[in-house]
Amino acid sequence: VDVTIGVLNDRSGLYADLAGEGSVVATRMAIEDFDAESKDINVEVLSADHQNKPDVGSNIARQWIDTESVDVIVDVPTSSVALAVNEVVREKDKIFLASGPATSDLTGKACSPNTIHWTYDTYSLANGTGKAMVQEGGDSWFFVTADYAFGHALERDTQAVVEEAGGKVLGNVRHPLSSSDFSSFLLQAQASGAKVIGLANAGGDTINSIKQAAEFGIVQAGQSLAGLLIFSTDVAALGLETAQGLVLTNAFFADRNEDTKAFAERFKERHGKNPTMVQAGVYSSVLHYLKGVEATGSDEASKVMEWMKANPSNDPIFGEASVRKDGRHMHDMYLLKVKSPDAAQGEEDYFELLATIPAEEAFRPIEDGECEMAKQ
Amino acid sequence: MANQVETIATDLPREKGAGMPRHHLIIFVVLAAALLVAPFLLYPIFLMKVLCFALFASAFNLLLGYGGLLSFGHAAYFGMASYVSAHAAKVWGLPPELAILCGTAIAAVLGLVFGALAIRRQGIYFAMVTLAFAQMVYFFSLQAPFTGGEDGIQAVPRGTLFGLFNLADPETLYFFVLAIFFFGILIIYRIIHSPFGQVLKAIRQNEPRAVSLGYRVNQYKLAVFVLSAALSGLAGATKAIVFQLASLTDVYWAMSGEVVLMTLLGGMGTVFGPMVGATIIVTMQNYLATLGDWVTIIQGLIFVVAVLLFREGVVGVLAKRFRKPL
Amino acid sequence: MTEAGLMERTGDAATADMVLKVRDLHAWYGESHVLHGIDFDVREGEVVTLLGRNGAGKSTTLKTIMGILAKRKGSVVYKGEELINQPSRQVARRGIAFCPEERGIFASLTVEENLYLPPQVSQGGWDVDRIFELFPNLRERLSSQGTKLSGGEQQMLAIGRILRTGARLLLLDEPTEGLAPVIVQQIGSTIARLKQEGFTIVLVEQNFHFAAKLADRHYIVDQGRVVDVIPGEEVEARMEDLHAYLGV
Amino acid sequence: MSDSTILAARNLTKEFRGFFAVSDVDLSVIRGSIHALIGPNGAGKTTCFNLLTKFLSPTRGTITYNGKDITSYSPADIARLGLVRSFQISAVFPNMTAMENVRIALQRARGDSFDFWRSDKTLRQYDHRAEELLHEVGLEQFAETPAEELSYGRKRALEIATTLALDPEMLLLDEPMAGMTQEDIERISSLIRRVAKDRTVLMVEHNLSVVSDLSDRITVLARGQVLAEGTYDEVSKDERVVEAYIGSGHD
Amino acid sequence: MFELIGIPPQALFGQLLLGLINGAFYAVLSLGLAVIFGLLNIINFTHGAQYMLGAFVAWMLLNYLGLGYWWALLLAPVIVGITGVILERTLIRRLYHLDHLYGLLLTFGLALIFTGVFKQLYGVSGLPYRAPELLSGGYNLGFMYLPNSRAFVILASVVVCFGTWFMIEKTKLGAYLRAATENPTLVSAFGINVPLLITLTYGFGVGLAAFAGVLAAPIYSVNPIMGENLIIVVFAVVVIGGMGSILGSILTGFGLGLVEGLTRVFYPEGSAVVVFVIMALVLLVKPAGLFGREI
Ligand SMILES: Nc1ncnc2c1ncn2[C@@H]1O[C@H](COP(=O)(O)OP(=O)(O)OP(=O)(O)O)[C@@H](O)[C@H]1O
Ligand SMILES: Nc1ncnc2c1ncn2[C@@H]1O[C@H](COP(=O)(O)OP(=O)(O)OP(=O)(O)O)[C@@H](O)[C@H]1O
Ligand SMILES: [Mg+2]
Ligand SMILES: [Mg+2]
Repeated sequence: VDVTIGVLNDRSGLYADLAGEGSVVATRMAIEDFDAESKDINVEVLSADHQNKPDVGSNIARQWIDTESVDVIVDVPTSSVALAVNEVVREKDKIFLASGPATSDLTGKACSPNTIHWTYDTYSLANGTGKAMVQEGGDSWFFVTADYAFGHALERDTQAVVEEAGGKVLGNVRHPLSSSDFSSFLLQAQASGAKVIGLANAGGDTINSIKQAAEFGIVQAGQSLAGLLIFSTDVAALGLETAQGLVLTNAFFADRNEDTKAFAERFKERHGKNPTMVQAGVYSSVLHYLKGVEATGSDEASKVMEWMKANPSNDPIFGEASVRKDGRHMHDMYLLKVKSPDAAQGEEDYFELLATIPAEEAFRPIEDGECEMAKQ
Repeated sequence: MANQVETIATDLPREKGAGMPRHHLIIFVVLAAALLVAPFLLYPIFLMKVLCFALFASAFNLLLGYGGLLSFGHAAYFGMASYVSAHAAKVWGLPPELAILCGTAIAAVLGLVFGALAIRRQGIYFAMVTLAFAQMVYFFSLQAPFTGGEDGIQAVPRGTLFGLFNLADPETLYFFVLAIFFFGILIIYRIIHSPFGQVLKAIRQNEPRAVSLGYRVNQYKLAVFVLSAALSGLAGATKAIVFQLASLTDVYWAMSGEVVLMTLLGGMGTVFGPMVGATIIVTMQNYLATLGDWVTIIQGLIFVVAVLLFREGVVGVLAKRFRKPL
Repeated sequence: MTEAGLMERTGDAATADMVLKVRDLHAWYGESHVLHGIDFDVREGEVVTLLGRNGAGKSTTLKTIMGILAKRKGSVVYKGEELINQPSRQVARRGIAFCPEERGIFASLTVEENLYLPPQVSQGGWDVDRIFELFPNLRERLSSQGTKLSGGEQQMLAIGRILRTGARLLLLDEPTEGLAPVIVQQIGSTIARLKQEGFTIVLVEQNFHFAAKLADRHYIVDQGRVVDVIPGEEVEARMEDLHAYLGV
Repeated sequence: MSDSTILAARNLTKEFRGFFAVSDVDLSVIRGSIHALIGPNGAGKTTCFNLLTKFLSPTRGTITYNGKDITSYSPADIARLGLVRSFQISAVFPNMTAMENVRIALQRARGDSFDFWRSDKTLRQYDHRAEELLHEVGLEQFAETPAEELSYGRKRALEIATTLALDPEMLLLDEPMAGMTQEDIERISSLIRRVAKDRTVLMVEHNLSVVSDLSDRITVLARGQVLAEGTYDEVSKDERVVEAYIGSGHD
Repeated sequence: MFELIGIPPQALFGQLLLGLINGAFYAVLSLGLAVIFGLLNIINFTHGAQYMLGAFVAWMLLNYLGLGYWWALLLAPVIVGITGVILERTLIRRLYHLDHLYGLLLTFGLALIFTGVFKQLYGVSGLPYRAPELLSGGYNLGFMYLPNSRAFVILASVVVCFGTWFMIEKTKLGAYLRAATENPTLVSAFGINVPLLITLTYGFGVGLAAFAGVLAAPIYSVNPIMGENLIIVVFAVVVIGGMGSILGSILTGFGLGLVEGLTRVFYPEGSAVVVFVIMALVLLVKPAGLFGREI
């Protein structure tokens, strides 16, 4: 069988470090580990930059499918682009393995029989971090939210979790995307007197918020920061000095067990850095897909998809896990805390595990998702 | 140093006697023939993208190259039209031709309002006023609920043209877009080579003199502004139907910049330049997308080289070489 | 005109005292060849004019001497030094100053700044009081924006400006254009005075009556060539020729 | 003000940040005459022109043209009334040929200049008239030359042809002879005399022989005010005028 | 104590102070842009990238050579300025006689190249840069905690802005520069070395951008895309001030920081667009900006 995998992600913008070329590396590793050649599956990998623009992304997806006979598109680390690609893939009846995007709409309103949302989503992030913070006593919140749909969704999901856990939300401030100065917003958060400042933003915005919070001594003054979407690359950019003590939820971290450690090491050999959860997720999703192709002996979307949902995935990243009817890949999530510089051993030792959140708890219950497929 | 765009215009004096010169006619015929067979050789969606941007750049060039007005906010008309036509097709369920008409009309209205304010300013200040308005439109698009924020309006139905032709078929869609493209280009061509076009040329070259001859220059500037905005809207509205998506990209300032680049790269103030420029840039974006970071670097290099070596744009250089306006 | 012919007419007394020798000067605007071999000489302390119809190449000659036209060929010798390949700032530093026909007043500078702009290239320039004496209008408007001056005032400023620099060879392109008759007279006497003070002047003029009183020699320029030389004292006698050349 | 007055200004004043370039000027131009405005440099002549054609707004004062108050008109509308000006620094459309320059003016007079849907072939109807006008100013062999490439004097001639193309009722010429050779001056002088037969001309000029030769009436401005008014003979004998403007040496 | 639309005056002071600090960045950046535009007529779109370069050079000096913030403040502008001089000599020089558009296009292309190369080398997540000992910590002003590193920005910016203004508006050098912008040929014909003058000016303007970059390094992260979004706002500041007006760009820079600060309190979503609203309003009322000379 000939299969073509298209790795579509940000290769030059905000998310280039957490996905980018690393996701292509992860894809190739999956193909090698699966040993496609000996199984007579001929795999070709394409990659492109969607520049975080939905029109660019959907265009590439369409063209790949029409002219390069791409069977499966992986990664796509921007919610808006992922939603657009989701539509194209559904229309053309191919497969979309979404490791990069956050929006839980992919298994909600926009869910599609052709899509699996692989690594994480806004609900699981909000749920992990939100609940944990409230339980530790952080029961009053103030949100610093990026003023766009993704930020709003993250804020909304977290607010629900916080309130359900018995906390309350004192207010929020919405900042324009890609601001460079957060001091004003942070000061407003400080003035609110909330115990927790929830950062419902991503990438550079999160990094700058945390950095500037340290500068203004907000954490020393007694408030905690909750980064709702933080990747290991962000921690690297901040440096442990600034990031220490930050609590976050993640689907993957290198030191979890021997398997993950070994994988991270191999990845690092090729890419120079530890994998992020998105890149690790790409590996996992491609591996499971290839198994499906092998098992069904076909590259037809519906057959492979059926197999993937019917059989558990098993890999060094997530161990044993499954794909739910609505396209949610179900695996454990981890509540992590950033180590202090003294506690860190080695260059990329960032995280201390606070808690493991079991899959069933980590992700949104299927019935809450407004997904048509779930109702059948 | 000249404040006007005049300095670089390839305003070669026209041949004696007006009307469409023979070589233009030949180029148009060849172009039409090539575009008719093209979808059988090249990926039609890609071709449609080229056509939409070629129309957009030509509309922009009408204002810059022939009106002498550098707008740095043309994304507003292109993008707003694409939102409106996407919304009309998806939410109101209008057929594609009406959806596109709605988009074009909105662009014309926006052009009228913004143009009326902006044309009172000169040179770089004009550019900045248009940029400011465009940024406001961008902000509106980001905040207004109907645009879907950064997700945009997705899954826009292509619908059935005049209730007869199903545009879901890429070939039918292609010929529809091609017809719109030619319609737009011929309008632009006619405007340029009309009595009105002559007056524009005069105003661009020496405004006080035109005033002293009794021309109410602001009316001419506004007219060309509105025409340019409406045609840009036509391009944007069509794009939304073709790609079934209207998004923030189309109203962002970078889009305004891109159309300037296309026009200059192809040759501003030439009939065929903007089309060539749009083709080059769209092709580049399409085929370099796999290169990641290198795309920006390569793009940057191309701009630098283009500015240093073919300042009049590809077509401008050719026009000079053959001593014929192209 | 051949070099020999030219020499004969200017009186080849001693080429040594020629401060400026222009030979076979060619110049181009882009592709268009405008000067086709200009020859003329100026002695120290002389006033010579370049006369000719519109478009003959008079202004271009001055610009070429100044090194302003990028594409030029031939020879310009000033005080024994070849200048043809020097950039214009070096030409200026040798003590040659140029007053362009479009005046070249700077809009972003005040009148005062315009006046003080050109650096002094040698001793002996006029001081500003003397300039104000000649052009009292300027004193009143010192703090205005340069281009807000009336056309004639701009002309005064342009002339005043180069008198300050101490340049000894002045290239004046239509200095009386657009000036009131009184001022024209003043400029006439100024040029006469400058001449007495030993300045050397090359004057381009349309106003022949004005030029005739001042010049030692008139070079007639036509289509980028010097076609004739008329010494000042022969003007009366050769009025016919002049008519033919200039339509005076 | 009598019927014979075509253009009249009352108390015309222009102040630039405290500097009065024109102050309280009264001016009336008689229909069919050639009226010259002279005065030392900086006297306010160009400013007066700019005020009369509304390229500048007067600080004070009224302007009437053919009995109509035009003080609040826009410059384009004034031109449309038939009061057309030229500029002191020559003003042509540089990248258009001489022919096209003239045609632009003809086109305005005919009023089809907004037709963006028609071919510019329709403009050929003006070619004949344009050629005539170019011939009148001696530019016939430059019809196809871009205006930019004309020498200074020829640009001025072209400007006059363009102005005439509008068939104005009254012309305002700002130093039409500046920078011209004697030959050209004579040609343009006779041209002005010819066109002035059924028109009114107001002109600024420093060339006194032209002024004395052409003008019926002269207003002398100095420091923004009217210094004297009358025929050339009257004015040129006025001592103040001689001192401020003409000077002693003039023949 | 009274409240202003729900904000206690104490908090408002804090916000205004923060606005002023941002304004200090705008002022230095727009000053550089205005110097280059005013004197070279080039719309330097590379300015954002050069600001980024300043921050990166500071980072490199620290990480490769062990030279800290204070050295960087001195050296980075010089180093980046020299790269500017090279660009001017080799590329930008060829465009002076052309329309603004071409300069804009060329510098835009250069900005793409710089940003692309740094992304390729360092990724986009950004690199940490620590403030020097002297500037870490801060003062508690009562109504807010003011980090020293930010307070220093205001000081540095005021000094640099005033110095530049003085040099250009009040010295002969400035007059040469302004004249050379208008008519370089004639200024050369007066005996002035115009090309050198222009090169140095460009280098100086670029140096200002780099200086702002160094100031930014410890406050924001050192990131290849840090200048990308800033450039257009800074450009708007220059326009509001009046293109080429040195004083205009300085005052507008500070003023706009304040206005933006207030917007962040009362309508935070709008803080990115407020500059454009102001620009449109100003230009509609004052055709050439607040301090510009009307054409
Ligand atoms: N910038 C230019 N580009 C092309 N041709 C030019 C340019 N300037 C002048 N010319 C041409 O060069 C020739 C000589 O022009 P020049 O200005 O030297 O004439 P001139 O003798 O000074 O005339 P005038 O008395 O009208 O000033 C003319 O034919 C003119 O058309
Ligand atoms: N926009 C302006 N701002 C300030 N002052 C001005 C402006 N325009 C003209 N002036 C001043 O007004 C006075 C009159 O200028 P105007 O141009 O009318 O003179 P003019 O009589 O035409 O002189 P010329 O014969 O030299 O052309 C001059 O002193 C000039 O400096
Ligand atoms: Mg000349
Ligand atoms: Mg005047």
